[in-house]
Amino acid sequence: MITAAENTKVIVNQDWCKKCGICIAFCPKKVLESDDLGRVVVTHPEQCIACKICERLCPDFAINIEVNKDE
Amino acid sequence: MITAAENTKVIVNQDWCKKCGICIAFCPKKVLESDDLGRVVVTHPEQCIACKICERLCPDFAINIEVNKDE
Amino acid sequence: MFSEIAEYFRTETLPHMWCPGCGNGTITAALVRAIKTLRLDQNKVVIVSGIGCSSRMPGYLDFNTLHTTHGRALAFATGIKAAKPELDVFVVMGDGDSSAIGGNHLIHAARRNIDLTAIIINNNIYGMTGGQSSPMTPHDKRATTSPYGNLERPFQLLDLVQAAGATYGARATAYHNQLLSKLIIDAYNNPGFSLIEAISQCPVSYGRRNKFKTPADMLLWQKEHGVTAGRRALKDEDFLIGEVFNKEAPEYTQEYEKLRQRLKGGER
Amino acid sequence: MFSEIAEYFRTETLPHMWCPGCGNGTITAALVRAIKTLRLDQNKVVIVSGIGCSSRMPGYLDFNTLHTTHGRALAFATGIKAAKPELDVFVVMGDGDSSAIGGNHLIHAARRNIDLTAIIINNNIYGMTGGQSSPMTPHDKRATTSPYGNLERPFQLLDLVQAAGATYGARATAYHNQLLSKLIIDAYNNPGFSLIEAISQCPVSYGRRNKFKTPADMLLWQKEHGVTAGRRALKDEDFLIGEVFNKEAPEYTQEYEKLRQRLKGGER
Amino acid sequence: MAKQQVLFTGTGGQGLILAAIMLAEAAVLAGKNVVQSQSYGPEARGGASKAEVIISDEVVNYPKVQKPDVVLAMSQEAYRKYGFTLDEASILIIDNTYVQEVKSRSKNFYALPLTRMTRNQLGSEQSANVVALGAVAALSGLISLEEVRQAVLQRAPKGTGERNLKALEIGWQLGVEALEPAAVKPARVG
Amino acid sequence: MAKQQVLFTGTGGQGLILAAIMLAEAAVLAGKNVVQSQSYGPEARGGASKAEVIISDEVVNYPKVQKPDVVLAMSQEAYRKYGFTLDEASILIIDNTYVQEVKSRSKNFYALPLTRMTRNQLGSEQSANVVALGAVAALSGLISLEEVRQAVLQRAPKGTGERNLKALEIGWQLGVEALEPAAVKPARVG
Amino acid sequence: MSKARLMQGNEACAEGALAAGVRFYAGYPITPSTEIAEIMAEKLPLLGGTFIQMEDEIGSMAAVIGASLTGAKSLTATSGPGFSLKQENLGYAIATEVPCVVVNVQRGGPSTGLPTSPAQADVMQAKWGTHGDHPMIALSPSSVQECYELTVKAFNFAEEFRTVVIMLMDEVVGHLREKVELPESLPVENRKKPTVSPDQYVPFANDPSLIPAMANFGEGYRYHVTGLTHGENGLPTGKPEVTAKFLKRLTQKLDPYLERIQLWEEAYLADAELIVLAYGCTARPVREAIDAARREGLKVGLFRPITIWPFPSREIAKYKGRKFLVPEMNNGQLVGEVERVFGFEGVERLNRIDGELITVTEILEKIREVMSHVQ
Amino acid sequence: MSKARLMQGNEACAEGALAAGVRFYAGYPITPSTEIAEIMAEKLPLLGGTFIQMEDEIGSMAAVIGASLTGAKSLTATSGPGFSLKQENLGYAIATEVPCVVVNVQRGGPSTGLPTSPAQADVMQAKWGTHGDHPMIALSPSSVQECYELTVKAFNFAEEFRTVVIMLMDEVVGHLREKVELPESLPVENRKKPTVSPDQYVPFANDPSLIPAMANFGEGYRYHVTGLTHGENGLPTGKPEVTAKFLKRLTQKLDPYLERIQLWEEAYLADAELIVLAYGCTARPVREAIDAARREGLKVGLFRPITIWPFPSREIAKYKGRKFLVPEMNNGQLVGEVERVFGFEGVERLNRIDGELITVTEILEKIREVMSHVQ
Ligand SMILES: Cc1ncc(C[n+]2csc(CCOP(=O)(O)OP(=O)(O)O)c2C)c(N)n1
Ligand SMILES: Cc1ncc(C[n+]2csc(CCOP(=O)(O)OP(=O)(O)O)c2C)c(N)n1
Ligand code: SF4
Ligand code: SF4
Ligand code: SF4
Ligand code: SF4
Ligand code: SF4
Ligand code: SF4
Ligand SMILES: [Mg+2]
Ligand SMILES: [Mg+2]
Repeated sequence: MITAAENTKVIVNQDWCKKCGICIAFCPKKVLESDDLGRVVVTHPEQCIACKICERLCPDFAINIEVNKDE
Repeated sequence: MITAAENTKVIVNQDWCKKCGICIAFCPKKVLESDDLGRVVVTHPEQCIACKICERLCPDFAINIEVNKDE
Repeated sequence: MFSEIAEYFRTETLPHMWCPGCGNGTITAALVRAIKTLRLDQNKVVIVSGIGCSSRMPGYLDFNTLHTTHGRALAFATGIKAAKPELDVFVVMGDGDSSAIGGNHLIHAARRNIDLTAIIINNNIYGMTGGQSSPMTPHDKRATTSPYGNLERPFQLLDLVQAAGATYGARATAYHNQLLSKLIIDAYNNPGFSLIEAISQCPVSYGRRNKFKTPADMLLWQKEHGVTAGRRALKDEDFLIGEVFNKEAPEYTQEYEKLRQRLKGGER
Repeated sequence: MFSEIAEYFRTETLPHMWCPGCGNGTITAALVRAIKTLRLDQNKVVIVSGIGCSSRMPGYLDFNTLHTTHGRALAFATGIKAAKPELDVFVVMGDGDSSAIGGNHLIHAARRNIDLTAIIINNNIYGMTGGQSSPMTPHDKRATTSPYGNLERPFQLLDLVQAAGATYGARATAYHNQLLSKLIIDAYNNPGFSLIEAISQCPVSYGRRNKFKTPADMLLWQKEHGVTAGRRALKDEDFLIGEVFNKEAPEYTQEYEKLRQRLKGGER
Repeated sequence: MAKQQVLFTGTGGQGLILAAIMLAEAAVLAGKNVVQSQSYGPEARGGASKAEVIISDEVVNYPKVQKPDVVLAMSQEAYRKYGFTLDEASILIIDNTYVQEVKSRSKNFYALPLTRMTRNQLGSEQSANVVALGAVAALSGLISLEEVRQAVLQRAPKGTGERNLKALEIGWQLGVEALEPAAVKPARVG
Repeated sequence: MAKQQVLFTGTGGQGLILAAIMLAEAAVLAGKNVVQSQSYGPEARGGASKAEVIISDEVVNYPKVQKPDVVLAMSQEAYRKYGFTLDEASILIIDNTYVQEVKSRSKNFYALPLTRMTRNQLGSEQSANVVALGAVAALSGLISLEEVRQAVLQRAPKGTGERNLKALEIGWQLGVEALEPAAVKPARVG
Repeated sequence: MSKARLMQGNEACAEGALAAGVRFYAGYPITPSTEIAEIMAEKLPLLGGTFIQMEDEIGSMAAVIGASLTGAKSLTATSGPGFSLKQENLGYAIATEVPCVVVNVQRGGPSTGLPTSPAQADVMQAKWGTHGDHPMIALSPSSVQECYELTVKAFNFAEEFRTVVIMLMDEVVGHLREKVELPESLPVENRKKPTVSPDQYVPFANDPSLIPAMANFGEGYRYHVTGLTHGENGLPTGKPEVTAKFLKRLTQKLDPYLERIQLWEEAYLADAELIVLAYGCTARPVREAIDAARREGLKVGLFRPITIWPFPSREIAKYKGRKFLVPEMNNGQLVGEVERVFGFEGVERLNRIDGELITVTEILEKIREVMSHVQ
Repeated sequence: MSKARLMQGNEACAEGALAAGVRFYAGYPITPSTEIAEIMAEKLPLLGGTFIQMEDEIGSMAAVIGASLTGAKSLTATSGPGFSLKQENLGYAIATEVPCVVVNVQRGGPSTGLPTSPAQADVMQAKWGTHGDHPMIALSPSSVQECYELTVKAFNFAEEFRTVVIMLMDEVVGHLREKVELPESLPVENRKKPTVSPDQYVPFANDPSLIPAMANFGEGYRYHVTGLTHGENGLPTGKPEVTAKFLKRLTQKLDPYLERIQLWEEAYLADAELIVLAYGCTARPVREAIDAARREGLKVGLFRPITIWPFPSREIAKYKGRKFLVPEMNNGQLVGEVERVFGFEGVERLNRIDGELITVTEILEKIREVMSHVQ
């Protein structure tokens, strides 16, 4: 199981994100939160387990989980 | 079982009959035959058992079996 | 038959236009006998059809009759029944009419389970236009548009409407015409969408091309291959006759009437 | 996802037109991942759709793409596949598109068992036109044309196409999107007509009217009610996910090719 | 050759259209201009049937028979419609198997047992159309027997060539006999 | 009253069409002639959204806004399209929750925290449209508060009347405050 | 007059239908007509009527005809693509003389085109969309108030003349909200019912009125209805004499009533050197442009056909010698009917097909240009 | 010239399609067009092509478009009711510029009408049957020979101009058997393929020819096809500027080619005081009537449009001042196009709608009547 936060980068494309809240609701590790305008903010990147639930569920292709495998 | 030929009348409406031959083929008692122009002729009325197979199968409503019940 | 004719036919239209030996007449007679047995009020009976040889039937019958466009009979009938549910609506269609161009209306009438009694006269061919293959033409059989034998598989019509939501389905043939009358009566009594597949013979556009020498040969085929459920195992060309399914489900016009009543009661 | 986007999307078209939280995007991604796994030649892939929100999908994707008329996608696709069987044809339709106006093409594509991979994005509503009931709207649910709750019953789509002759049927959801990708792969590999019902959420035209507060609530509903066969008994709103049927039957374009070969051999 | 207009009339199922096509084909083989047409009942169904052939050395524009030169009537109804009022200058050929009531006529009238003859000689009514064609060809003198033979062979359904050639001979023979002065049919039928 | 042309602009889902309808309804209550229209994206879907209201004592023929007297912009994109080039004689109201880059303007400019205020005071963004309506009504001086109140009540979805009235007050208040000389907003935003 | 309300064009159309006594609606959603269906879905069951959403537009048209045969006044509404699909059954309704009203809220075409933008591009289709010769009535409202009033008229015409009446709206009037003042009541016509006994009833009689009485299904008059050419008794026939009589009556049945059917509005025609002929949404900017032109001293008038079909050619013919300008949100359609009266010369066009309403300025400029050529 | 054969009009149409290189047929049977399908069912698989009988006419039209997109020359044939059903997808083919040929063998209408009788009643429908503005080519043969030759032309036009071409036949020419002499070969056109690389390809380019090159699906040029208004890249747009450009090119794309597209036959026009304009089956008796009239010394000429749409108005306009007579097997359809050129006056009609061909005598009498009024 991947847990190392250093290996993982959570990228949110704000231009495409429509603030639907799905990624926030389904992230099992509460990595993501909403700011006061509803925008997705990666508040706890270190908790990300790279499960990619957010990426796969995002209807707007606005999240990318980058896992650096070499590290 | 009705067998009495006197009680039964086989009527063919030649105006409607299209000479398809169905009645002749299915009459169990060979009551009907075809003349040399293909017309249906009631050749053996006395053998009719009033089963009405001919009447029900005739696509042209051209046969009527009349059974005189009082007799 | 002469008395039924006087009572239920527009006699001035006879003899009818169907070819010698065509099953349409036999099936018409079976329907009329069923209506007679049911003692329906002629003024309340509506007979709707599409376009095809078989769909010429309503023109000969003395009811409220409607000969519509190709494939659309059930949609017209839906309008009739939904607007005036007290009418007894029978819908007569050809196999092409109902399952090719009209396939969508068929599955939707079934889904709504609207109280129509539908009879599909299945002669396995487009009769009226001279013998093109229909979605009911058996695999490998010849038609003018299947000159090398039909590559496609036919629908299992009763399975299809059952899957779509119909509540009554049955099958008979021109040969088994007394059974047909009985099934029409049962179908009428089912409060929902009922379909009867009436297997028929088209000697001119189908028989000739498929090695049936006479109309009687085609009726014989029906006699031999139509099997009552449980009587014996089905093989090659055999098919079931009799009731095939009979279920319960809410009927469309009744549900709509309940809604009207509900709204009258002030509910929303 | 960013790499799939660069490879398989027309990036200039993004962001897409779908509403916040709409399942269409998620399902698009699942399809693209399946195609990627299959390593299909992009130049040989055709994606055909009808009209509806979901049917906008092909416009975003970098294949041969065809956005047709409402309900007719399968008929266009049939022409494509019949004329050039070496193409890999995927057909994306909405529930209204495929089962209301397009119902006839659906059952006929199934009957012919033509090798198309069809995906119906079922959001239980007409999304594009603002929330009218579709033949897949559950009984009693609200839509703008069912203001008092839907009186009709929905189709069981997979049962319907199976009865019509399809050889592969499966169901997944936007939530179960990895399963969805897997099923699309299996469907593609079935040499015949394959249908996948992809349950989706339309928060704007369906959710709002039916007590779903957020898009996430709708995904949660999918998660809770989508049941793998044998996992547990189905109750009220539950539905099966995974492969539902998988059969064998002659495929249309192969049969046609056999005919061509037969004729070449001089046979008739 | 002046324009020759031929009508084949009877009921659906008698194969009159095919006979007309064969005649037209023969005319093409003879190097003529020709048009052939027909009237149908509802969509493709039977009832009354009429097929027309116009043969000419000139271009034929109007495709329908305006004034027939030859009429074949193979049913009572067809006779009533097309034969009854026919000008005596035109040739009228009836199949007296079916047409049994006729008005008397002083010339150009031939009552032949076309269907009966077919049934007797060929075992069934099939090919009565070609028997009729033979008679029409012989009586009208439009086309040579050889060309009609070739046309029949070209247009006969697969496997029926032989039978139809035989039928053609029978009809031609009937026609030729009818033409012989000894057998001035009109008088006999009157 | 001369013809008054009002534009509500923003993105789909913000409820601007409803706000425009409410304004139009209020105008009817005030005895005016009014037309209200809108532009849509594909079929019924979102993206940019524009609703128009024209209020007049005369008959209104041309139904589209030709030269707006009042523009509300609730998104950056909408501002770019309709606010950026707006004549300074016309009133421009922006929701500075979303419109964050603006060109300086010397008059008739009001940058108000419409959505932010809605969220703060009503708990969610819902009803930001009615807050905006309140501000537009107050700033444009087209219709009295009472008529707008009544219109909001008539057009608010079932069960949302109270909330929307509250929203209206908030917006109206924002507008009135913005009008007060002490708060010459344009200068502040520049 | 009842009190003023704000109403949308589609809503006004629906309310007009209800005022006319509609009791059946079958439809299939399509932008920009859907609101009509939605209102019907809500209101019809409250009034004892029936709303049904059919599987497609073909089925909708069929159901409407079926319902009308039972006596229910029946409505369907659609837009371009759906209107194309309805054509076969629309022709059936005309051929079988079953009254019904079909609304087409026009949007940008061809094909799926611009679903949410206005157009007037189905004008010729409304007349010629179905195969075969047939009569046709089509009405074109240019305000919300008129959507209401013309829908009542549409039902009246449909019932009185036993035919299909098309309400040819456009996205502008359909989606516009406007102040309306609905009349307390408008005259409502119902189909002429047979006065004879069932055995005397001739359902498609060559009545001198050209409009035979119509019995409803289920009321004791049993007759046959078919889309095949038929005799007076309704039974199919291929006989040329009977066919000719039937088709003559059918295609000419509106002729005696043209004066009542052909509606139009006119303004400033007496001295107009240029007549602007405009209808539907386009008439709105035209009115403003004409006022402006008049202020400039240009002698311009307005002819607004409200009845688009049958086109009021005879009325137009009176203005021989005047110039005509026909602005349309299409590539030039109804302009052809003006040309048919006078020929190409002297008939000008102004067309816009990008989904945007023609502006007052565009029309005014065109007026100035045309007038500058008038000696 | 190959040797003479007896051939039916429908057969000649099918053979013409084969000569043009047709490789795909999708259809649904309907009298009087069915023979075309039947011949295709027999011959296409022999040639490596595909025949498919679809579930209805809508699906047939769709399949034809799909097949054409893969590069196969594609045909469908139908008659009135089916033609009505095809209208929506026919508009789609035009809007997406996918070449195909649609045959309509006209029969008596409206509705089911007279299925086995001829008519010319879908002439206006051929132009206006689908919603929205669109270009249209329709050809009308009046002999069996022409059925063959025009079908080849129809495919050439369809391919060259990327559009739908309608073969507007009628039951008379469709079912007529006639002596024909088929040419050994006729020129055959194929669609213009892109010459640039896929990444340079602009599928709906505003090419100066107005006809963009067309790539086939599966050949490496991946692009998007939609019935929504679209930009040069094929992607949907609602932008008025882009829409306007697209619709302008689409609706005007035939204009530069009118001289080649508009075909007609003329006879005795030089001194004709009366010009009889006739097409399709009606031109046949007209030719005989004109010959007879000339023999009577009447100065009558023939103008037979072979291309019905776009109607050759400019050619007609040359005959200003002459009288026109337009006999049609309908209630007056194409006559409207002559009227559009000159106005009502001086344009006479002769109509028959009972399913029977107009006779030579009827036409001759009408000619005499009209000529008696010519001073
Ligand atoms: C829209 C339309 N398409 C096609 C036709 C032509 N057509 C008439 S009947 C028919 C099929 C008849 O077959 P079926 O429904 O099986 O009836 P049958 O004649 O065999 O009784 C067809 C294709 C038509 N009339 N209308
Ligand atoms: C012939 C036709 N009828 C109706 C429409 C209007 N229309 C567009 S999309 C749609 C339904 C969309 O519902 P669905 O297929 O479920 O797709 P969704 O938008 O939900 O993805 C309708 C009715 C149309 N474009 N064409
Ligand atoms: S799921 Fe995607 S669109 Fe939705 S909030 Fe998260 S990043 Fe944004
Ligand atoms: S990958 Fe998983 S853990 Fe990481 S942010 Fe996404 S949902 Fe949360
Ligand atoms: S079954 Fe009827 S139609 Fe056939 S031969 Fe017998 S009587 Fe005549
Ligand atoms: S009733 Fe029976 S026995 Fe008598 S003639 Fe008919 S079939 Fe024969
Ligand atoms: S063609 Fe076939 S179905 Fe039609 S009437 Fe003749 S036998 Fe019956
Ligand atoms: S309306 Fe529904 S289906 Fe359409 S884009 Fe919006 S959420 Fe998705
Ligand atoms: Mg059949
Ligand atoms: Mg949907």
